[in-house]
Formats: sequence, C-alpha cells, structure tokens
Amino acid sequence: MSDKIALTLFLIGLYGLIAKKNLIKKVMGLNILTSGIVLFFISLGYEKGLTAPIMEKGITDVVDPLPQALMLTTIVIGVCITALALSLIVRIYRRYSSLDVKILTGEGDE
Amino acid sequence: MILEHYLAFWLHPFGMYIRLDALSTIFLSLTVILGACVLIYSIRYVKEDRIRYYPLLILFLLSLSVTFTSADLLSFYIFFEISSFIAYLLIIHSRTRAAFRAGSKYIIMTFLGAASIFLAIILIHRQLGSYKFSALGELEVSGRSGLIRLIYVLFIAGCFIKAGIMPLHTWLPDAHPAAPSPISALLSGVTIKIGLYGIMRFLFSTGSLSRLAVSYSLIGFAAISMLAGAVLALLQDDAKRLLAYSSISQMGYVLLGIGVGTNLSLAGALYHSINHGLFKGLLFLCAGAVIRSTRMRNLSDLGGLRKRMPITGIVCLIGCLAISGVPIFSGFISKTLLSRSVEKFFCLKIVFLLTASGTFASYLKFYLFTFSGALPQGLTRVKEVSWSMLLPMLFLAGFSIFLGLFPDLILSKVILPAIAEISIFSSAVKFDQVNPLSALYPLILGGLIYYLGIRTKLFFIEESPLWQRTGSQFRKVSVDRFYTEVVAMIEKACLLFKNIERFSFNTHLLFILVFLTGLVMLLYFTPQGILFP
Amino acid sequence: MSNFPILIVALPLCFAFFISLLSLTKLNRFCGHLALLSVGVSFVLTLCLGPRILAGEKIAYSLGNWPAPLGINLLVDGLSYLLSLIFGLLVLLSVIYSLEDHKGKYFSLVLILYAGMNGVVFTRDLFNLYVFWEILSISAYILVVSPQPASLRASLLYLFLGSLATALFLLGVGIIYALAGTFDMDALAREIPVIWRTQPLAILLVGALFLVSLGIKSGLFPMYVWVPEAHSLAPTPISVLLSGAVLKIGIYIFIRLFLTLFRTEVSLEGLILYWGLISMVFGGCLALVQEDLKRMLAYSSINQVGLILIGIGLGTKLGMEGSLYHLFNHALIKGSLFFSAGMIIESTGKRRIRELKGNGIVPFFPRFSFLMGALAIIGVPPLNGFISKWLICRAAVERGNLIVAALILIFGIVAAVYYLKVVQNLFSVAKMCQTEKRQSSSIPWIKYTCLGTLLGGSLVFGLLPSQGLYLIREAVALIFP
Amino acid sequence: MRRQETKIVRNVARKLFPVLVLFAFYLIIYGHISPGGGFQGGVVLGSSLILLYLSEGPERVEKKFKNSQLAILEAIGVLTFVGIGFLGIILGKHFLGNFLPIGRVGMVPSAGLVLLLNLFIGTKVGAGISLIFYALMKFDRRAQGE
Repeated sequence: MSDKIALTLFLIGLYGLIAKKNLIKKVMGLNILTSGIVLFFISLGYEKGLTAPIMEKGITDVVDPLPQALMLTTIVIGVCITALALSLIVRIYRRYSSLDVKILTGEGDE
Repeated sequence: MILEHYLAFWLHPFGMYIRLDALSTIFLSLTVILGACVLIYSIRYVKEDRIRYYPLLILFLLSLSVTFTSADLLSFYIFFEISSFIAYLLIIHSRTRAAFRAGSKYIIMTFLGAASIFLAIILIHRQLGSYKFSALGELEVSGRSGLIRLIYVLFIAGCFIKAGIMPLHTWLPDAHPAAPSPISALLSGVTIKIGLYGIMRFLFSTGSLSRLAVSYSLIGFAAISMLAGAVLALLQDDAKRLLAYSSISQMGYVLLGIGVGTNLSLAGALYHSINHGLFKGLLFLCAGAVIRSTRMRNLSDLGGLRKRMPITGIVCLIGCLAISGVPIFSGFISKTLLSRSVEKFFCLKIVFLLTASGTFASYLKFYLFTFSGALPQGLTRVKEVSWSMLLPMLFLAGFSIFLGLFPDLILSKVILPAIAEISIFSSAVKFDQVNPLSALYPLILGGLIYYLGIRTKLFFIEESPLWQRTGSQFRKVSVDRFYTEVVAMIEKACLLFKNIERFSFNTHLLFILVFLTGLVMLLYFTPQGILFP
Repeated sequence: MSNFPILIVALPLCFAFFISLLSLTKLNRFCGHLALLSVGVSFVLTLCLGPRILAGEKIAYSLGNWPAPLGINLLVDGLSYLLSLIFGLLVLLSVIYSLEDHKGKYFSLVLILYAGMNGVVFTRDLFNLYVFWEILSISAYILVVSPQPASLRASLLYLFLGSLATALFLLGVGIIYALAGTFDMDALAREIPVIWRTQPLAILLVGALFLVSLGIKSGLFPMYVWVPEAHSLAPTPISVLLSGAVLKIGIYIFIRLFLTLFRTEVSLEGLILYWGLISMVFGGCLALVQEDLKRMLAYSSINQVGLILIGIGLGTKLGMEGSLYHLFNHALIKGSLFFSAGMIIESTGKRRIRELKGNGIVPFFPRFSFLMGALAIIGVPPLNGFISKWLICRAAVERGNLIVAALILIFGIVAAVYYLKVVQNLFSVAKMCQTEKRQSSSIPWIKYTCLGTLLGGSLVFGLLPSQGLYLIREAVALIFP
Repeated sequence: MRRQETKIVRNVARKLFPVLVLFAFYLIIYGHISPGGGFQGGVVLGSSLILLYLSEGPERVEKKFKNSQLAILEAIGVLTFVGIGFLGIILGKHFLGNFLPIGRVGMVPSAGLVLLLNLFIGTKVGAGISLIFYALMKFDRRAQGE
C-alpha cells in the first residue's frame, strides 16, 4: 500500500515539476517528488508487527533501520535544495518581476 | 642506399619510423632547395609579423621534410596534418578578410582529406596490424575486395584533395592568391606534391600500380584536371590565380604519369614534379616581385614592366618558357617523356596537345600582359626589387635551364634509382630520339589560342558583355559553387536546429520524461540489450 | 599512507568550514590562500597514492573501522584515481585562477565541491555516492551564480534538472535496495546476477532510471539544457570545473555502475553507442551556430562527452582506453579553452564571437592558448586530443563500425570549423580606436600559470601518450580484466 | 516592517521556546539509544528559533541570535565534527575511529564518540536551519521595505 502511495506522490511531483508554469509550484513538485521517494524508502524497511530498532532486552524483531537513517539525510538535502531554489527564485523575481517558467530558458533577457 | 631510423621516444609506445630512399630524396631535395630560396626571398618580401612568420615557415619546411621521409603511414599522416595546419596559419598571414575566407576553405578541405586518409590508415592497420609502408604489400590479399577498394578510394581521395586534382581542387585557386607569394611558391611547389607523393608511395608499396582499375581512374581524373586547369587558367585575370589554376593542370600531368605506370611515364612524372616545383616556385616568386613593387595583381592593370624590372622580366620569361615545354628548358623534357608514354592512346594525345597549348597560351598572357606593352600611368615609378629577392629567382631559373640541358644526368642519377626501387618493371629510361620539333605543335596551337583570345576578349570576361553572360551561365555548374551551397545548406539546417534552444523548460522536461519512458519500453522489449548491428 | 583516502576527502571539507569562519573575520583576504593550501595538500596526497595505484594496488579504507555493510567504505582504484587526479588538478588551477577575483564563501563552496567530487569517486556505497553527489551538485548550483544577473536563472535551471536527476537516481537506488538489501557495490556485484534471473524487469527499470539521471548530469542529448546556460553564465573557473569535472562525474558513475555492476547481464553497449553518437552530432551542429563564445564551448563539451560515450559504447578494451584518455584530455583541453575564453572576455568585455575581432585588445597569450586548445580538441596530431580520437576511431574500426569512425572524424572537422571561426576573429586585424586599446585590463601573471600548466599538459600527453596510458590501463584493467 | 503577532501567540511561543530547546537536546543526547539524533534534534532546535522569530518579529530575535553568531556556531559544529574524526587518526585509529570508552548499553554516555558527534551535528543543523530561515526572511523584509 505505502509503496503505491509513494509512487502516486512521485508521479504527482513529477507532474508538478513538468507541467506547472510557476517556478514556486515547480519547487513544490520537486518536494513532493522527493517525499514520494522518501516514503518509498521508509516502506522498504517497514514490516507490519515489527518494533522500533532499539536494542534492548527482549526485543528481537525490529524493522530495518537503515532506510530510515538514510532518509534523514535525504530530507536534509531536500531542505537545502528547497531553500536554495526559493532564494534563487526570490532573486529572479526581483529581476524579472515574473515567476513564469519561460524565464528559465532565456526569454526576458535583453 | 636506404637509411632507416626508428624514433622510439616520439609518441611512445607507438613510435615512428624515418626512412630516406631515392624517392624521398627527390622530394626532400626539392623541399630544401625551394625552402632555401623562399627563406632568402622572404627577407625583403615579408615585412610585418616576422616574429610569427619565420618560426612558422621553418616549422613548415621541417614538417614537409618529415612527411616526405616518413616510413610509416602514421607518421606520414601526422606530419601531413601538421604541415597542413601550419600552411593554414601561413595562408592567413596577411589576416585580411579574403585570406581568412581562403584559409577556411583550405583548412576544411584539407582536414577532410586528412580525415579520409586517416580512416584509410586505421583500416589498413586493422587489416595488417602495422603502419609501415613496407607491410602494405600484403594489403591486396588481406581481406574482402570491397574493403580493400574502400581503402584505396579513401586514401587516394585524401591525396587528391591535397594535390588539388580536379573535382576536389577548389581550395587551391583561393588559397594560393591569398597567401604571401613565397608561401604560394612553397604551396604550389612542394605542398601539393605531398598528395602525389602519397599516391605514389601508396601504390608502389601495395604493388598495385599496374592494376587497371586504379590506373584508369587516375588517368581519368588526371585528364580532367589537365584540361580544366588549363582552360580555367586562361580565363583568369589575377596573376596568382592564373598560376594556381595552372598548378592544377600541371598536377594532372604528374598524376597521368603515375596512372600510366610504366617506367617511362613514372620517370616523366617524377621529372615533372621536380620541374614544376622549380619553375612554379620561380613564377610565384616573380609574381610576388611584381606585386611587391606595383601593389597590383590583376593582369589587366599591369603592363610594360620589362623596362622597369628587367631582371624579373627575364627570369619570368624563363619560367614561362619552361612551363610551356619549349625545348632546352626543363618542361620540355618531362612533357616529352610523358607524351611518349601515352603514345598508344589517341584520346590522351589529344588531351596532351590541348593542355600544352592552353598552358602556352595562358603563360603568353601572363608574360605579355605583365612585362610588355605600354606602361600604365600609375606604374611609372616602379623599381626593380632588391637583390635578395632576385637571387633566389635567378638561382631557380638557372636550375630550370640546367634541368633542361642535362636530362640524362638527372635521369640516371636521380630518377632512375627511385624508379628502380618502386617499379615492378626493369627497363631503363633514356632521353634520346627526341625530335624537338614535336614541341612545335602545341606552341603553334597555343599561339593561335592566345591570338583568338585577345581578339574575342575572352581573356577578360568581365570586360565584354557577351562573355560575361556565358560566364555567368558557366559559373552555375562550378564545383566550387556546389561545395559552397552544400556548406550553406548544412549551416541552414543547423540554424533550424537551433530553434530547439527556444523551447520552454517544460518542453525540455517533457523530452526527458519521454526519453525515460522510451528507454523503459526499449529495455522492456529487448531485455537482452541492444546489440550491435 | 593508509589514511590518505579519507584525508583527501575530509581535508577540503574541514578547511571549507574553517574558511567560512575566517570569512567573517578581518582576515577575509586570506581565504583564497587557505583554500589553495588545502587543495594543494589534498592534491599532493592524491599524487602520493600514485605509485601504489600504478602498481595495480587498490587502497581500501573504512571509516571508524566499521566493516563493509555497516560503515562507510572508500576504495581508491585505477578508475577513481584517474578521476581524482583530474579533479585535483582542475580545482587547484581554478582556485589559483580565482584568487584575485573572489573571496570568502566562494572558496569554501569550491572546497565542498572538491570534497564531494572525491567522495563520489572513492565511495563504494550507492547511497553515499548519492549523498556526495548531492553535496557537489548543491555547491555547483550555487557556484554558477556570478555577478551576471542571468546566471541566476541558469543556476535555477541547473538546480531543477540536477535535482530531478538525483531524485531519479535515488529512486533507482531504492529499488536496488528493495531487491538486494544492500548498498554496497561489491555485494551488489554478487547479488545482481542472482536477481536478474528472477526479476529482470526491475533491474532494467533501475537501469533506465540511472541512465536518464546520468544523462542529465553529463549533458547528453535530450537533457542537455542546463549545460549551455550554466557553462556560459558561470564565472570562468567554475565553467572549467563544470565542463572538466562535473560533467565527467556522470560518465564516471556510468562506467562504474553499468560496466562493473550490470555488465554481465544487460548489454547496453549499443544503446550507449547510439546515444553518444546523437549527442556528438547534436552538440557539434549546435556549436556551429552559436554566437556566444562560452556557449559555443559548452556545446562543444556536449559534443566531446558524446565522443567519450561512443568509446565506452564500443565495448572493447581499446575503446575504453580511448574514452578514458579522452576524458582526461578533454578536462585538460576544455580547461585551457575556458580559461583563455575567460581571459578574452575579461580583457575585452565582449563575449560574442563576432565582436571579438581586433588584434590589439586581446593579449597574445590567451589567443595563443585558445588556438592550441582548439587544435588539441580538433585532434591535430602533436597534441593530446589526437591520441584519444585515434584510439576511439581504431576501436570503432576494429569493431567493424566504419560509419562511427567516419562520423567521429567528420565531427572533428565540424569542430575545426567552429573553433577556427573564433580563432580567425581573434587573430584578425581590425581598426580600433585608441581608447578601446587602453580599456583592456591587464591580466595578472598568476592566471597565466593555469593556462601554461594545462597547455603543457596537453602537449606532454600528446607527445608521450604512454605516460597517460599507464594510468588509464589500470582503470581499464578493472573493467576488462 | 512586519508587525508583531498577537499577545497570545507571543506568550505561548515564548513559553514554548525553552521546552522546545530542551526537547531538542533530549533528542540529540538520547539519539544513540532511542529514536532521535543529531539531525532531528538540530531541526527541532532550529524550528524553535523559527517559532520565536515568527512570533516576536525579526528585530528582537536577530539582536539576540545574530546572523554571524549562528554562522560561527555552524562552522564550529562541523569543524569539531571533522576534528574529532582527525583525532581518531592522530590517536592511531581510523578516521572517526572510536577512542572513548564504550559504556554500558542503554546508558547515556555509551557508544563512545557517537554522543559527542550527535551534539555537534545538532548544533550545526540547528544553526544551519535558522540561517536558511534568516536568509529567506531577509528577502521578505527587503521586499516589504522597498
């Protein structure tokens, strides 16, 4: 189930990235796409009935902790990218007074 | 005696071979002689950017020398390309617009030729596992005949471009006038011989000189170049352009000699390459001297310089007579050798006669329009050029006469050793039983053509409306124009392609998505991967 | 000695943050020198590994001494060493070049970029590869921003495409993890053939995802958009790094993944070959009609990357040798071309090819080195571009693919056309007024050293190809044992 | 200029701030024995500052937590992290090799270096998140100021 949701999120993100004309919406699309991947990874490690991976006495069946740990990194990277993209967009908006995607491929220069 | 040396340090781990045999020696000596003359001549001729000119010139001569002495295909190619590029830099030396245009055309065509030779060389290496000329003997039996034929075509086509053989000649009449005159002398005297040297070396090494298909096609191209070169030379107004077209025609002679492939014709071809190197060099230096002192290059603007520049005039006359094949001058010997070798073929004899007369007519035009007649108003203060320019010219003229006076000496000491190395036949060549009167027919016919040309104003197409109209019709079928249009079409296509840059970012992203989907589908349907065709 | 791999990665990282601290203080102007020092030390360490690598050794390192599946593992082998050497050289020269013009945070970003590049080539773990890749990409996105306002949009464009690429890559990594349960490349090399038997389609999907993401990152045909924008608008040293190093990372991962992991199962060679051909043709054609000098160089990069890919796609040892040699050579040549283009633009203030006419404005040395770089990339013999082109052509011919060889040679001529157009403009004589002459700013000699090094390199590796080929043989031996 | 939020919001945020910081440090310190760790704790640390910023307005917060201070904090965080790594090499182990005694499983000072590393990562991430936020808000303020 969760991997289907992950796929849906991924596709929604991809759609947003490809089809939207507004740059900020594109960034949103990128974020949704990344969260789809994050969800996918999390769903890899998860299995119903297993407990959190904290090694204490009596705990034997734990979920795979690796994807979770790694996804933290991915989330942090996602934050960085978003921040960078947004700050670029702010500066672009200030120069071109537009958020249209046409700016990206050079229309509006000169 | 053959000297061979292996240079391991260069291009290690591939190495290269240097070899000096009689054939190389002929071309090497030509390079050295003409190079020395040009170096001396340039002292007073080239005034600007000497700091760039002289190193390049010396590098040019060096690379030419190594090209002629290389014993493997790879180093032949490498120095071929180096010398081509240095020639480009020398052609654009004046850095004017015209020079750049000519240079571009030259470099594109030469690189095309080099690429074709390179492809042939790689194919040869694949067949034989070696780059050495001496290994080429097994090429014929090493694989499918189609592939071998392809190698031949690629190699010879590359050499054709370099030698300016007719349908691939278009760089030549532009590059020669654009370059400084001493460089034109070298280009015409030595550089374009690389192409012919390459063909000779290749055909001799593969032992396919006597193959009929090869020799017929070579003779065919040679005949076209001879005739068309001579005709086009007749029509030129620019002195150096006239000389350039005449070079195409003379290269046709040499190619004809190679194509016929008997000892006699080979001797003629080699003799004619030496001669052409000397007198074409001389003529270009003369043209340079005239241009230097008058600052004019169109024949219609010149005239009557015989009084003003007496020594140049005499020297130029010697050159003109030599190239026209007048007895006792060098051209006569080689042309006679060549025409004797084609005595059996009637068509070729006609071609010979026509070309020789056309050549004579065009050089009559060249000499008479420059040095005789009335002196134009603007040229009254022209002075003779300095001695450092005259000396090389005098030397070359003397050499031309020497070559014409002692044919047997040259034949036995220089040319026959080379032929003995390369030819499969073993018959001696002697220059005897020659009727000097045989040279008269082309001279008479040439004189007639010249007279007719003057009367009908054919020589200066621009001046007479009748010829202008036919000329413009004629230009439509020009090879040069064809090439230019091909290039323009490619550029137009690229410009059309450039519109892709204007697509929106979303479209580009869509491309990526489509590509991804396509890739997945492709891999899905061909899970074993896409194999080689 | 055993700690060198991690030191090569960690030293620049450490200094990067130290520099960002320093940039807040009054010692601001020493940031560049500090960066130079750290890159220099890192590069020297890389060089010190040389003899061992050339002896055929592989140097493994695990962080914190944790064994393979748990800890982060680094491995220096022939292939990664080659790449690391290129990166070290280019970053060093870029830092030298930018000493005068930039300060502060810029250097710390360059250092992070350097650390990320070395991390990508050294790591043995797919996820770490992703992380290092992102690190270097993010710093590259920021570095693209130059004083030119248009560079902002180039940076954003690059960011969008780059993030999409890494996201697709991450998805592929996730699928691999779902199938094999490990990120470790050595373990994957064992697992993938097993998985292939049960689930070939999943592996193919991963392959497609990886291909697209690497295609975006190395600027191949349908996903090249960012290349001309970012290359042309970035500051000169960054253009050098982008073209010489960052584009190459895509190719490195490509070689690493497809020729060591997927090789036995999926024969992608034909696909790669055709893709490379299309990229080469496309890059060449578009470079022909560019008006902007740096844009032209960027399209030429697409052309050359296509050529590198062709060599890989031929699937023979010789082709691989040629490809890797061309990768190395292209880094040197494009480096010198971008440096000289940067100097030309700097001293004239003009970047359109047509406006570059005029002799006196441009100093001689950039013009000369542009000419030499152009010659090298066209493949004129005594320079290094010729050797690699020759190797690739030979590989193509030996594979029986004459048309490929012919196309490579023809596009060499196309390259000659568009480079010589620039050279002609640079060398042409034009009438210009005295004021214009005076305007041209002088270029500090330290920038010339960068150019000189790269030019000398391309001459040496052209005249003595054996020196470069020793290095490359180690890398090739990994793929074609 | 951006107006301050209502009194209720400001009060709640002010009261919440220390609790959030405490929670952040809990996450960081217990990272190696329970869910949490440097990244998570750092993000909570950063968001606590963001909350304060949003409720109190930029001037007061930026006076207390200066941009440059945060930058220094961030750099120091990483530098110490890498420094500890190098210390491992110097002490004859690997990079990031453990040179501290490993305590009893389940206690806070267990797992050698990890606690230290988490602490510095936490500082770095907290400072970094706040810096990103500052930077973006600066755009906003400049835009309103124009």
